[in-house]
Amino acid sequence: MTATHYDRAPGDRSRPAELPREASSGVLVYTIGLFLAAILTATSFWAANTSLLWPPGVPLGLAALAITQIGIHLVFFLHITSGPDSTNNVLALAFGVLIVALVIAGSLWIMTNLNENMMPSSELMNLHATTNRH
Amino acid sequence: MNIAVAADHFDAESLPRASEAGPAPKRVVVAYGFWIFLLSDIVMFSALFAGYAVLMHATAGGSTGAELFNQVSVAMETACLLASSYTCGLMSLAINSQRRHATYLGAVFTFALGAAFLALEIREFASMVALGATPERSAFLSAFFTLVGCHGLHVGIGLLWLTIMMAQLAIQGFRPIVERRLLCFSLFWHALDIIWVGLFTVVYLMGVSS
Amino acid sequence: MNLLGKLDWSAIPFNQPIIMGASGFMILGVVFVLALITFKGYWPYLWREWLTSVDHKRIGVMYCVLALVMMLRGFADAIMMRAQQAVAAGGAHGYLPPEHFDQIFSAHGTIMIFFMAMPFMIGLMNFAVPLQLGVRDVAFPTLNSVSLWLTASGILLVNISLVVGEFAKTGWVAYPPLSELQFSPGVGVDYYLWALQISGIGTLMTGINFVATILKMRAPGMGYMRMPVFCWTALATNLLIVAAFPVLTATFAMLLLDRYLGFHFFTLAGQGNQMMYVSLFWVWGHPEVYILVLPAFGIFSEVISTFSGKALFGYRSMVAATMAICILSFLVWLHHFFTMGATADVNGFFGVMTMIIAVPTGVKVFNWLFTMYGGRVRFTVPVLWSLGFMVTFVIGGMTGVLMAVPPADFQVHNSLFLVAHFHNVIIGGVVFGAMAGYNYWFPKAFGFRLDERWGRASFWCWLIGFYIAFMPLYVLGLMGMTRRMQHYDNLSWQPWLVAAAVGALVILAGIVCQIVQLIVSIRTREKHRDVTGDPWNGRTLEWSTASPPPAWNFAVLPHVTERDSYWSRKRSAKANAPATPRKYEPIEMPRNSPTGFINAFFAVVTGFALIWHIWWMAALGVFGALVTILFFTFRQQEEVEISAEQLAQFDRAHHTEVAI
Amino acid sequence: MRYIAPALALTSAATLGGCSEGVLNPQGPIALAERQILFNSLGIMLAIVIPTILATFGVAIWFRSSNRRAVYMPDFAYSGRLELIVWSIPAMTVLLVGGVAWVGAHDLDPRKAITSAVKPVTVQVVSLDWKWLFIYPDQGIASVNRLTVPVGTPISFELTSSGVMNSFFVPQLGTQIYTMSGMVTHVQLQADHPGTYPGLSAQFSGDGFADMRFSVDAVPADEFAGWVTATRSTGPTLDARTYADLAKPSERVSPFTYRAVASDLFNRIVMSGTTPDETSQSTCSQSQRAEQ
Ligand code: HEA
Ligand code: HEA
Ligand code: CUA
Ligand SMILES: [Cu+2]
Repeated sequence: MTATHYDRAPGDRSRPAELPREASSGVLVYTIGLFLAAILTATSFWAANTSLLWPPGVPLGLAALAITQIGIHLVFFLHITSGPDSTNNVLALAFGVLIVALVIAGSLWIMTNLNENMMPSSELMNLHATTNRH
Repeated sequence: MNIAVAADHFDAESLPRASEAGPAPKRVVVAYGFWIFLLSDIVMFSALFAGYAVLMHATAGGSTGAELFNQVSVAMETACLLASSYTCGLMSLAINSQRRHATYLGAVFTFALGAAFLALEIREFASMVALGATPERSAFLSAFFTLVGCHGLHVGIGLLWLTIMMAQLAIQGFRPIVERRLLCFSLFWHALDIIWVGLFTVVYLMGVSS
Repeated sequence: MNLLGKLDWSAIPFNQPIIMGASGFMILGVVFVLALITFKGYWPYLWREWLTSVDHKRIGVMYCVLALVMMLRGFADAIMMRAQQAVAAGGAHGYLPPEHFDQIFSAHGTIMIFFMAMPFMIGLMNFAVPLQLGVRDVAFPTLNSVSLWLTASGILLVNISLVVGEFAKTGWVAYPPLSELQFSPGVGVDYYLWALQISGIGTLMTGINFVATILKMRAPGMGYMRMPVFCWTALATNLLIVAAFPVLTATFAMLLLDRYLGFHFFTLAGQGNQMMYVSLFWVWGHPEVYILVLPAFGIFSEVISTFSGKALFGYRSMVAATMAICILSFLVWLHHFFTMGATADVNGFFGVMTMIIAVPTGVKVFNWLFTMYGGRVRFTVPVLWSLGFMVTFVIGGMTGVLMAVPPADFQVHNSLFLVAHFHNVIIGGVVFGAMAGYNYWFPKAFGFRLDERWGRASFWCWLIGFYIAFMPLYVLGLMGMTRRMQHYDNLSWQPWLVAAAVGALVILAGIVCQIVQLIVSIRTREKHRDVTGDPWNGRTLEWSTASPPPAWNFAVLPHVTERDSYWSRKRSAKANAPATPRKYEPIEMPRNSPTGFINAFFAVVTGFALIWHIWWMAALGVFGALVTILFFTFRQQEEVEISAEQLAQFDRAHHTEVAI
Repeated sequence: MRYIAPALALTSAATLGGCSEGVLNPQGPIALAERQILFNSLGIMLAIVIPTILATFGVAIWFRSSNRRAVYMPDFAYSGRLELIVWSIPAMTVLLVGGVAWVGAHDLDPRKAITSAVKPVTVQVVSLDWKWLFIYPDQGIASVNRLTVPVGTPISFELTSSGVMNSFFVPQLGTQIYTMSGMVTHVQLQADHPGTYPGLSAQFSGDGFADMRFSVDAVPADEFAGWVTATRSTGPTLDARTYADLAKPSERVSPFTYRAVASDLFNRIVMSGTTPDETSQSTCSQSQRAEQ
C-alpha cells in the first residue's frame, strides 16, 4: 500500500510522496499567508488605537480579527485542510478549541459571577478606593 | 449488484480507508503526536489566559496595562514573530526538497527574528520593572508577566531547539528522524505565532482600548 | 547563603516516634530489597530487562507494581486515620496530633489519586492497549519509559517527604490561601507541588502517547468501530489527560510562583483571587475522576462480555456514552464549590450538567446488564469484581447525583457524606476495576493464572469491608460530621466511626488475601500454567498471541475484518482446516534506553533541590536532564532488528498458529 | 409517597445513633426545605437504582453458565428498541432530578431573603484562626464562638474571613457558605424553635480546625432583646486593637462577648487582606501562623 492511503501529518502540505519535491508553489502559499496575516495584524493595531470606531465594539472587532488571523495561520502555515486525509488533525484541533473555549469562557463566567456576587458593599468600595488608588 | 464484480473490485484496487490501513508511517505518527502536544500546550495557555482575564483589573492600586504597554514595541515584536514564522515556513520547504544550504539560511533568519522578538520583550519587561511594575506588585502584573513570560520562554526554548536541530542536520544530514524533528519544530514555531496572536490581542490591544 | 538551602537536621522529625518508626520501617524495607537484589546479582538483569526497557508490556507491569507499593502506603495512611477517628471522641484527642493527622489525609488523598489509582490504570492501559490494537508497541516507546520514570520520581519525592521535612497539611486540593507561604511556610506544600508537577509531565506524555497510538497505530483493518471498548475508553481517558493536565500544570505553576517569587495570583495581598485557584483546580479535578474511572469501565466491558460468552451489548451506545462522558466532564466542575456563593443560575446550570453525566453512565450500566442477559456467565474472579462494581457503583453514582442538587449539596458539602460518595465510586469503580483487570490480564502478562480461591476470598473481604467502612460515613455526614476532623466532641458519632475502622480492617484482610493469592499463584504456577495464550476464551487480539507475549507481540500483524475478530475467527476456525503456514518478515523493534531512568534521577534531584531552595543543585539537575535528552537525540541507532528466523522459532515453540 | 420509606430508614438510622444534631433534624425553614429536596431526589433515584441492583443480581444468577434452563443467545448484541429504553430511562430520571436541582438552586439561593413579617436581624460573621466572631452591627455588640439569634426571625448573614477559607455551617439551620478574606458572602437562615444547635466550619483551615466550633442559641425574641441589653453592659469592646489580639491563632476559645464594636470594623476586616503594605494587614494571622 502506498502512503496516500494514510492520513497526512499535521503541517505537511498535501503532496503525494511520488511527485517530485518542488517548492515554488509552497513559497506562494506562505507568502499569501504572510500577506494576509500582516494586513490583519495591522488592522488590529489600527482598530485598537483609532478613535474612529465605536469604542464598545472594538474588543469584539479585535476578537474577530484575531480569530480570522489564527485561521489564516492554520491554513497557510500549518496547512490544515478539510481533506479526508486531514480529518484526524482537524478533529484533534476541534477538540482542543472546544476545551480552550470551555476553560476560558467557563472560568470567566464563574469568576465574574462570584466576584459580582461577593463584592463588598458600596461603602466598602469607597473605602477600597481611598486605600488603594492614588 | 453483481457479486462477482464486487469481489473482483475488492481484490484488485480497493484502497482501505485510512482508518483501516494499519499503523501509519512514522512521520505521520510523530507529527500527530506533536500536534496533540501542541494542543495540550495551548490548553495550558488557555488557563493562563483565563487567569489573566480574571485578574486584569486587580491592579491593587498599581499601574494598569494602559499605563504600561508600549504599542510600538509590541508591533515590532509582532512583526518579528510573524516574519520568523514565514522564514520558518520557507525553511520547511527547503527541508522537504532536502536543500541543505537553503535550510540553514531559513534557520538563520528564523533564529535572528526570534531572538529579536525575545530581545524586544526582555527590553519591555526591564522597562516595566524599572518603573516598579514588577510581578510582585499586583495580581494583574503577576498574571501579565506569567502569561507573556511563558510565551517568551517557549520562544527561547524554540531557539535552543532550532540550534540543536541545525547541529544534528550538520552531523547526521537529512535522516528521516532529523526531518521528522524539523517538521515538529516548524509546527511548534507556527503554534507560538498563533498564541502570540491571541496574546497581543487580549493583553496589549484589548488592555489598552476601551 | 546556605549551601543546602533550607535543609538542616531539624528537617528530620526525630521527635515524632510514629513518623520515625514508619520511616525507619520504610527505609529498612528499601534497604532490604536493594540488598537482596545486589546479593542475588540481579542488577544487570534488572537494568537490561526492566529499568531500561521500552517494551509497553514491561512498562505496564512496572506501573502496576508502583501502584501496588503505593497502595500499601496509602492504605497505611487510611488505617491510621480510621484508628484516630475511632478513638478521638469527646475529650480524647487520639494518638495523632493535628499537624500529623493533617499530613496524613493530604498524603492519603494525593497518593491514592495520583500514585495509586492513576498509575494502576495507566499500567493496565500500557499493557493491554497495544495488544488489543494488534500492534507491536505504542507510538513513542522511549517517551513511554520517560513517563513511567517521571511518575516514579513524583512517588519518590512524596515518600522522601515522610523522612525529610513534612508533607502538605492542606488536604489533597491545597486551596490557597492556606497553601500560600503566609499560612504554610513549611516545605510540605512544595513537596506536594513539585511531586505533582513532575509526575504530571509524565502523565501528560502518556496521554499524548496513547492518543497517537490509538488513533494512528492499529492493526490493518481495525477501523474505529472495530476497536475493543477498552481501547475506546483508553482513548477518552487519554484525551482527558491531554486536555486536563495542562490546566493543572498551569494552576500549580501559579501557586509555585506565588510561593517562590512573591507573585500574587491567589494571595490575600496584591488583589490575588483565591477563588480562581479553586475553579482552575476543578477544571482539572473533575475530568480527573473520569480519567480514573473510564478505563475501569473499559475493563468491565471486556470482562463482562468475555465471561458471558457474548459480544458486548450496544457497542455503539457504549462508544457514544464514553465520548459523551469525555466531553461533558469539562462542563461540570463548579459542582465542587456550590457553596462558594455563585448565583442560582450558575449553580443550577452546573448542577444540571453534572446530572446529565448520569445518563451515559446509566446507559453503560444497562448495557452491561444486557450483555449478561442471554449469556453464559462464568463466575470467575474478574466477574465477581465486575458484579461487585455494578452494585456498588450505582449507589455511589446516585449519591453523586444527589450532591449535584445544589440545595442538597449545601447541606452535605465537605461532610463525610461526600467522603463516602467518592470512596464509593473510587473503590467500587476504580479499585474494583483495577482488580478485575489485574486478575483478567495477569495470565497474559505472566503465563499463569492467579489462584481463584484466594481471589474470591479477597473479593468478599473487600466488598464486605467496603460496605462496613463507608456506609457509616453516609450516616455520619447526615449527622453533621465534616471531613478532616482530627477529633470531635459528639460521642454519638463514635460507634459509626468504630464500625468504619472495623470495615477498614476487613479491607486489610482483603489486601492480605490479595498478597497471599499472588504468592500462592507464583508457587503453584505450574498448576495454573496457561499454554494456549487464551485462558478465558477471549475475544480480543491480546488473546491471540502467546502468554507472555514476545517483545514484538505479533510476528505478523493480524488482519482485522470485524469487531471481536479473534472470537469470531475462533468460532469459524473450528469448522475450517488449519491455517496456511505464515510468511515471516524481519521486523524492527525499538532499542532499550536508559534515558527515562536517568532523566528521572535528575528530576528527583531537581525537585528535591527546589523544595529545599538548594539552587545550585536544581540548576545541576536541570542541566543533567537536558544533557541526557541531548544524548538520546544524537544516538545513531534507534532500532534492533529481529530476524524472520527468530520470529518463526518463537511461534513454533509457542504454537501460536491459532493466530490470525 | 415513595420517598417516605428511605426517609424513614435514614431518620431512624440517625436517631438510632442517638443523633439529633444533623441535617436530618432541621430546625428552620431552609434546612427543612433542603431535607425535603434531599429525600425527594433520593426517592426519585432509588426508584431506578434499586431495580437496577436487583436486576444485576437476577440476570447474573439466572444466566450463570451452570444454569441449563437459561437460553444462550451469543449474538444478542443489539436491539434498537432496548437501546432506546436504555438511553431514555436515565434521561427521564435526570430530567426530573435536574428540574429539582434547577428550581431548588433558585428557590434556596443562599442570598434570597426569607419571606417573613419579622424584620431580619443582620449578623456579620468573621472566621478567625480558629474561632468565630459574630458582629451584630445594628445592636453594636459582638460575640465569639456563640451565636445568639431570635427565634422566628430571618437572620441575614454577611460573612468574611480573616485569613484562610472556612465554611460557616449550622447543619440544623441549613445552607453552608464559604467565608473568604477580601470577600463578603451572604446567606439567610432562620431558626424556628428555641434550642442550642451546633455550628462548625466545614472547610479545612489548618491545625486548629477540629475545634472551630460554635453553638447557636436560638431564643425567643424578648429573650434576645434581654441578651442584647445584658451584653451591652459587660465585657471588653472590640476595635482594631482588640481585634488584632483576637485574630491571633488560638484554639478552644470559650465563648465571650463584646460590649461594643467599632463601627465599620467588619468592612475594615474585609479590606484588610487585600491592601498591601497596610497596617491593618497585621491583623491577619500572617506572621503568627508561621510555625518554627
Ligand atoms: C483512589 C483514591 C482513594 C482510595 C482507593 C482510598 C481508599 C481508602 N480511603 Fe481515602 N481518600 C481519598 C482517596 C482514596 N481513598 C481522597 C482523595 C481523600 C481526601 C483527602 C483529603 O481530605 O484531602 C480521602 C480521604 C480519606 C479519609 C479522610 C476522611 C476525612 O476527611 O475525615 C479517610 C478516613 O479514614 C479515608 C479512608 C480510606 C480507606 C479506609 C480506604 C481503604 O478502604 C481502601 C484501601 C485502598 C487500597 C488499599 C488501594 C487499592 C488497592 C489495590 C488496587 C490493591 C492492589 C493489590 C494487588 C494487585 C495485589 N480516606
Ligand atoms: C472515580 C471517581 C468519581 C466518579 C466516577 C464520580 C462520579 C460522580 N460524582 Fe463525584 N467525586 C469524586 C470522585 C468521583 N465522582 C471525588 C474524589 C470527589 C471529592 C473531591 C474532594 O472534594 O476531595 C467527588 C465529589 C463530587 C461532588 C462534589 C460534592 C461536594 O464537594 O460537595 C459532586 C457533586 O455534584 C459529585 C457528583 C458526581 C456525579 C454526579 C457523578 C456521576 O458521574 C455518577 C454517575 C453514575 C450513576 C448515576 C450511577 C449509574 C447510573 C444509573 C444506574 C442510571 C440511573 C441513575 C440516575 C439517572 C440517577 N462528586
Ligand atoms: Cu484540640 Cu480538641
Ligand atoms: Cu466532580
